[in-house]
Amino acid sequence: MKEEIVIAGFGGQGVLSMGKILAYSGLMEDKEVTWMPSYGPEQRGGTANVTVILSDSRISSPVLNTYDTAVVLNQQSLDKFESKVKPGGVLIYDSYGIHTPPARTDIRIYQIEAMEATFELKNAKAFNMIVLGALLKVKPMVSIESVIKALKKTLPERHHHLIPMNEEALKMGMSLIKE
Amino acid sequence: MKEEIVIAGFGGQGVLSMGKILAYSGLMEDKEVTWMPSYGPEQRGGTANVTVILSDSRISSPVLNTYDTAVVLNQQSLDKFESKVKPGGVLIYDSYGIHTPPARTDIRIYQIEAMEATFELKNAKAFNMIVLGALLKVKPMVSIESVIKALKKTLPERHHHLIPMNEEALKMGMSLIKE
Amino acid sequence: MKGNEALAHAAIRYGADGYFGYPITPQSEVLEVLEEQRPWETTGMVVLQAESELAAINMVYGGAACGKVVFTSSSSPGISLMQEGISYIAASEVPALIVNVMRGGPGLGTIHPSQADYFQAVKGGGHGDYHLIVLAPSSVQEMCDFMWLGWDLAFKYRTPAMLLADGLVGQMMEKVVLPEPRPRRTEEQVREQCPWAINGRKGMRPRNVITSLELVDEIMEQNNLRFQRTYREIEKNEVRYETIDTEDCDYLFVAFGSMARICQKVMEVAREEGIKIGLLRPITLWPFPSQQIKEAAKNVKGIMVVELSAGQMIEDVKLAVECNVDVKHYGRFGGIVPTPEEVLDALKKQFAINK
Amino acid sequence: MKGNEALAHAAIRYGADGYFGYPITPQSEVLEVLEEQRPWETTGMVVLQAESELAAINMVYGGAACGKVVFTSSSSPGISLMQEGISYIAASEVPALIVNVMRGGPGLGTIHPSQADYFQAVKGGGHGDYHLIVLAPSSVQEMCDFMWLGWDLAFKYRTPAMLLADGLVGQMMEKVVLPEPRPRRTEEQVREQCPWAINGRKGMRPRNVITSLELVDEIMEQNNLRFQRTYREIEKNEVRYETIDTEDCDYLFVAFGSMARICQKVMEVAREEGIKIGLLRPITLWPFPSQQIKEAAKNVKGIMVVELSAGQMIEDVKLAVECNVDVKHYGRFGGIVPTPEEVLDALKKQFAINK
Amino acid sequence: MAKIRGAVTVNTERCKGCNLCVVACPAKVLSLQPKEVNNRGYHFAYMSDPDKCVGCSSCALVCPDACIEVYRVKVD
Amino acid sequence: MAKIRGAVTVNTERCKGCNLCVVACPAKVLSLQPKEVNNRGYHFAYMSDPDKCVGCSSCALVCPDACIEVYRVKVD
Amino acid sequence: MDIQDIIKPENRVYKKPELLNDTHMHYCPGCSHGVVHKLVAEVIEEMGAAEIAIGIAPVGCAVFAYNYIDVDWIEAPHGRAPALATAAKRLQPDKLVFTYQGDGDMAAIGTAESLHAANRGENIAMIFINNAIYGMTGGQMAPTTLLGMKTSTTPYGRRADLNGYPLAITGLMAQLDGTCYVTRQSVETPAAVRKAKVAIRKAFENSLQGKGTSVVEIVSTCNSGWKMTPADANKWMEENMFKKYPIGDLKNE
Amino acid sequence: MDIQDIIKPENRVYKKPELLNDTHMHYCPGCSHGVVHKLVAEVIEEMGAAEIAIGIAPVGCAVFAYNYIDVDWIEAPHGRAPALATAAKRLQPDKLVFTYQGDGDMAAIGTAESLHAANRGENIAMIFINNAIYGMTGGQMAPTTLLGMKTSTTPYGRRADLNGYPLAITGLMAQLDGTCYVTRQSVETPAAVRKAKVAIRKAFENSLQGKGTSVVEIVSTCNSGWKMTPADANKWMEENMFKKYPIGDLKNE
Ligand SMILES: Cc1ncc(C[n+]2csc(CCOP(=O)(O)OP(=O)(O)O)c2C)c(N)n1
Ligand SMILES: Cc1ncc(C[n+]2csc(CCOP(=O)(O)OP(=O)(O)O)c2C)c(N)n1
Ligand code: SF4
Ligand code: SF4
Ligand code: SF4
Ligand code: SF4
Ligand code: SF4
Ligand code: SF4
Ligand SMILES: [Mg+2]
Ligand SMILES: [Mg+2]
Repeated sequence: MKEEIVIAGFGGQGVLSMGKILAYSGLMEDKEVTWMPSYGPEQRGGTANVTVILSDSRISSPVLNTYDTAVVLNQQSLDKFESKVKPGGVLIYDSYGIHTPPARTDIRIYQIEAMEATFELKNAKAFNMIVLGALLKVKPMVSIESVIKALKKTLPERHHHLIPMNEEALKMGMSLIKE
Repeated sequence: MKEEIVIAGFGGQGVLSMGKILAYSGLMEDKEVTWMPSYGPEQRGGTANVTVILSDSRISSPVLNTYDTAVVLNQQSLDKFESKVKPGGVLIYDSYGIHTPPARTDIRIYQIEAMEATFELKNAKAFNMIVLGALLKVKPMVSIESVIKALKKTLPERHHHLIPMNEEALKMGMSLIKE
Repeated sequence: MKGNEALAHAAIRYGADGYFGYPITPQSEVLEVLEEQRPWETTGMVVLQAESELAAINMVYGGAACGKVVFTSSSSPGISLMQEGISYIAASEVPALIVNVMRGGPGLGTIHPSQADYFQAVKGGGHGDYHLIVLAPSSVQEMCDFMWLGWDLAFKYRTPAMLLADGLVGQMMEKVVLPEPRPRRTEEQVREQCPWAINGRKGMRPRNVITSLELVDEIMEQNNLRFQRTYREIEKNEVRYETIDTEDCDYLFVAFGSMARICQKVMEVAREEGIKIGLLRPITLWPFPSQQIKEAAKNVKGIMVVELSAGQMIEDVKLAVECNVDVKHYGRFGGIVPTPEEVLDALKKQFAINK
Repeated sequence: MKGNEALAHAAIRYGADGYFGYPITPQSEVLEVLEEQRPWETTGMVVLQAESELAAINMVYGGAACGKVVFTSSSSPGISLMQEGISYIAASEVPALIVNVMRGGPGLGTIHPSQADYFQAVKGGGHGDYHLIVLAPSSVQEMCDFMWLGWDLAFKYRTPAMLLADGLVGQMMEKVVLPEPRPRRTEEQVREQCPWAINGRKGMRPRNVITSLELVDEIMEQNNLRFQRTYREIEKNEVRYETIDTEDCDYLFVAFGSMARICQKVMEVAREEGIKIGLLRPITLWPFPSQQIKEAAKNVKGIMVVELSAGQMIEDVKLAVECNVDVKHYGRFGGIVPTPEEVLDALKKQFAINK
Repeated sequence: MAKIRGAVTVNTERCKGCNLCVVACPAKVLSLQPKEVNNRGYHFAYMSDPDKCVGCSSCALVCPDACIEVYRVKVD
Repeated sequence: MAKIRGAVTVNTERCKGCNLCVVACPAKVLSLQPKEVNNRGYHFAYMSDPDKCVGCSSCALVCPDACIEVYRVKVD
Repeated sequence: MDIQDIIKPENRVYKKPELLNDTHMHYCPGCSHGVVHKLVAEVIEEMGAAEIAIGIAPVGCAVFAYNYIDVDWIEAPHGRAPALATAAKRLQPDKLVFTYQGDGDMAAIGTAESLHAANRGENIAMIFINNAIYGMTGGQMAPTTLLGMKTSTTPYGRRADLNGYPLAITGLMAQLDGTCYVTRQSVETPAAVRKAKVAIRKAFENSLQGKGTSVVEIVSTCNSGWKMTPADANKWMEENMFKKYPIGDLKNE
Repeated sequence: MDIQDIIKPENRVYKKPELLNDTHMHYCPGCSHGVVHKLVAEVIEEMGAAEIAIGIAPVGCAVFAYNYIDVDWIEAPHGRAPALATAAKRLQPDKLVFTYQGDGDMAAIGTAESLHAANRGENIAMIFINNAIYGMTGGQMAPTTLLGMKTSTTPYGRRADLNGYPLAITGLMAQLDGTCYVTRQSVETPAAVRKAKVAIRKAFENSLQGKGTSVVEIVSTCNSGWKMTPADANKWMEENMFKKYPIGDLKNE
């Protein structure tokens, strides 16, 4: 098993930490993982993306130019990564602020209204967990349990009370996703 | 014509400027010249030496390890350079403070009591001109006129009144030198 | 764990005595993680944010002269500022570790990955005849392991070593097994293992002096000859490299650090297309695995050196193979990391492979 | 006139706009002579003793960005401190001249002559892929002439150039013919010849910016590609070298700067003994006269590279001759300059010449 | 009695929704858009209570992005 | 009345003839050798008027090369 | 009266200076850098000095100043802006030369260059943004970081024994013979903004008049680095920063 | 009473400290460096601190200090002694760590390192030889060179407009929170030598007691660079240097 994923969006959307939790979840299942962010000051305000690879065997390159799955959270990212999904691969996008939806026909395209959901929840922090839930629904590359374990490992003790909220958000994402 | 000379002594003895005047004198006669000092903080208090080459044709290396003529003004310099005079070459030394005089028999050795002379003149500054005079007596590689011309060129205007004194010293050196 | 983080943890566990550094992207996490970990409360390790890279490298010099296990980390422009200090450390024969998480240059450039400081690291960016032992990690695990190796070698030969990483390995996260922590050396142990160290004339032993100055040219030359003997010794003993699929390959990649990772991906793809490529990854960039490359190159049709630079290591590869093989270069630079596909295309084009 | 003096006078006569430097042996005379000459009262040239080499190179950077004819001079450790600045100057594509009167290293070393900063100068002591045009004078006359040439080239290609001299050429005195003085360029001329220069938006022209930063990797790569194109151009047009007695020689010396002078003496002696040695003296160390060396090496039995270092230029010579000739090295270091006899002995030994 | 009336325009694409103008306005004229965002995703400022504006320029002075133009008229 | 008598020794090889001790001595005890020099060529200091020395150490304190040892006795 | 009747060119009393161009500034929302950029642009515009102005940009968040203010710029290596400015001004004495530097740039790596340019009395103006943190690199401690203040390299608060003391570098510069004007200002209120502008104008005029070095410190916020909203950051600054860095002239000759 | 009766071990009241070894010092005749070396050796000897003393030598005429004073030494790159000292002391808090630096080393190239070490309050002592010139390299202008003073790089006298102003760096250091003791002394008279020694002792004790940074400036002569006899140089110093660099404590906490 090997999954090559890119997650991309605005700097403030929690793109990198979503990738991090996904990678840690892989670790919990004893997979080989790499997590490679785009980094630098452009993150502030600008766009950010992260490549996560989960695999059963040693991973060679942590950077790629085609992906099994792309999760894109704004128009710029959609424009940039739509073409880089491997034929037969998956593209998940948040529809908020998207004016030109994806058009490829050789890949599976899913839409999620995670941003809208956070407005309703009045909880901007839940956003990336909703998206992650959606991703795992489409591609169950790791189990929800592993994600919870990963959260426990990465969140500082004092934030552990937030875990149930995160679990909620994951589930919400799973239910919101649509093709 | 080519003359390869080394002049060596204590830092304060005017070794470098003596070499400089010799080199300039060569220039006055349209010769090719190089002047290469040992340099650095060791000059203060320590010993200094300078290699001067006068030639009718292009000069290759400005550093040498054997010389046509060596002018040595203290014991250390004598110890260092005696062996580096080419067979048949010339060694001139000031006897002040010399406890082991030169012993080679395959070179021409001259002695000058320039230091003593400066004590009498009560003019320490004349020292190097006396020595230069001695050198030119033994090896008239440049004319006295050229030396005077060189002095005029190198001394700042305000010191030009010292030139006659220097001329005196040169002549004194020519008369003091002995084999 | 990120590469930069792994490095910080590896240092604490090695029993490092001190870190001195100045923030610069993409390696500020090293200092940040150390400050966050507060090793001064556990192992007693000193962590200090210096006022500049110049100060940092000279703190490292001071600490190294005291026989302490010290290091600094920076990225390209900051490393350039350290060149005088590095030359002094080499000339003083004290062990120290310098980490360069390279970014794209020249100048302020970009903060993205690069390998264009290869020359600076292996030929000597500072003045004079000296060498650094240069280790090039290509995974987060190696970011950790080579800290230990770097110090071991630095102390063994009393010479500075450099970890030459890049933004990619520094920022990337992957699995890493951290070594068991070791205690810091006591003053007694330092006195025993580093009798040259500056730690006071305890028992009125003769004074120790660490200096790089020698105005007597004859002695200075002797010093230099001693450095050169050490370098020959290191060349003999410490060459490290990794080979993958070199036994039956038609083409050979020579690549280090993160580029070697990307080359591996290329090789996977290429084998599927029936092109057999091997990889020789120099781990020590100095001493360079010249002999090993010459060996590996024996039966190949061509070598492609892949670097995140305009072509630097290629010179050493050419010198290594002594003109017996055709050596080509592929590089991207300015912070751009080539994709595997791109590298494969370049190989096909350069060696006119039609598959 | 001393080499260092000649250099100062050459600068004034070129119409230089500014000198910025910090004292260090063996080149402090450059600043001293300039201060003594007071060009600010005649040509208007600015002469400033900076607080450090770091400040000096950055003043040069500032002045160069203004399209001015500026330079600095220093010696090995001071040049190491300038590496970040030099990389910035190269990356910003501004013309500037840097003089390194080398002394023996590494570290504080000695103040006596050395050529061990060859790698630093030609491979890039700073970070990133850049090159300096490196000129190696071997006489006082060339100390003077190459100042002019250096600036001419620097302005032609908008790139920094370096005069790589050593303590010997710097301290030596010999005859020199100074060029006729030229006036400094007026602001009008600067605006015309250097439209990129930072001198205010006169007539509200679009703003000029001199920067080495580019966070968009694609553009940064384009910048780097442009640098590389310039470098290829320079390699094509600006290789300079001198050959002596290469037509009929059995052995070839490759040596630069003051070592080339000493080799000439060796050749004189050797011819007397019936050993025919030729000399190829690279004048531009970068671009390196590889083609010319390959050519000159065609009929020789061996090449000896003679350097005041442990062996640096020899790598470029080996790359140049592509393994067609046996290339040996002879070097002294730490401030020691070999005597002609010694070099000849080394040649005889290395190539088993029995005469 | 002469009364001062003011108004401001906000360059909504330049605005980063930092809220400093909102805080600085002595007349509480300004607010950030609660939901609407500009192309960069920012909730930009607008005159939520335009009639109160006296054209004092406080908002404009503190705006880090120079998004605000201020207009002022004397109304008799 | 108890009188203080002093004396100094000069390490003549270490001495550089800087004259500072000569100037510093309140009793004008010291001078530089007018003609004799040490192995480094320096006219070293010596007690030219030894009887006047009161052992005050002034000379020794200012000597940059620590050449001077000072001795002092009370004489009844 | 309708809003649209007010918004007419003839009624305009405040607008973006022309010299601050339309490029989107990369600064975080609410960052003090933006305000100071605006003031610099306004002053140059009002002085009619765009044709002779030369800015030296730092390495720090203001590294891209050259993209926003439409005058000639050189982007200096980290800390070395005063050295570049020295040369630019000495070689072109009729120009208005100013540096724009952060506290890391000015008071850490650039300490020597800042103090020596000021001590030589270079006829330049230095705009010094003291936000007590390294904004650009992600919020590390600066020399000016207050004791107790949390940054990414003092995650438990700055401690004098471990990290040294906050450095009021303008206090030192005011004592140098080469400076003619050293002042500390801020830009968190409309009144403060007005005063800061006057100070910048004075500094720029000094440069042209050859009076010596002028330093305008702007005590600033970095809300990102401080992890506060912009408004909270302003308040925190007034309550905490002003104690160590009191507003006002330190030297005015 | 005969001289030989006086010169007996039991009558000896002054001798070269043991820690100042027998190596011939390379300093010019009459150089202040020698006197200060002697004092440093005496103080360490009297404190019984030879087993814990670590000196950091500069680049400057005192570069060879390590050959003369018999304690452990590191020879720092030009200007960087305070950085080395910082590490040496932090890594070995029980040691007596001091730097010995000239004015070029301390106040020109090393400005940043000196000020920042002092500002951090490193528990080190800095001995600062201010002879207003670069002795080692042949008499160039130093930051501390007086206006009007001739050096090889100000052959017509230092001018403020061309060369900047003399920099009293200890004045700045006294204002930093990290320094506990900053004093200016000299060694041209027996009385001055005695006071300088007391100051050095205090600085060294501060280092051991962890009180912060101590700076002992010794206003000195460089008769070679000044082109005067040693005695004339002392007089010139008193008449000219003391005006700009008045003797006394600048800070004593
Ligand atoms: C030589 C060098 N060292 C370090 C850096 C990394 N760096 C970039 S900006 C910066 C500090 C920025 O802080 P400051 O000067 O306070 O400016 P701010 O961003 O806060 O406005 C640092 C350390 C660099 N680019 N170059
Ligand atoms: C990086 C570097 N720059 C310059 C020098 C040359 N240099 C050696 S000592 C010195 C200055 C010495 O002056 P100072 O510090 O005042 O000490 P002094 O000799 O007067 O005691 C200089 C510039 C050097 N060795 N290294
Ligand atoms: S101050 Fe400016 S940027 Fe901030 S919210 Fe108001 S208009 Fe927008
Ligand atoms: S001009 Fe004054 S009243 Fe009007 S919105 Fe701005 S701050 Fe408020
Ligand atoms: S001890 Fe006093 S009296 Fe005696 S020689 Fe020395 S200074 Fe003169
Ligand atoms: S002070 Fe010392 S060195 Fe100078 S003359 Fe007197 S004894 Fe000799
Ligand atoms: S990081 Fe701080 S200084 Fe930089 S732009 Fe953001 S708020 Fe401003
Ligand atoms: S040059 Fe000056 S400082 Fe150096 S030893 Fe001589 S007198 Fe002393
Ligand atoms: Mg800041
Ligand atoms: Mg000095």
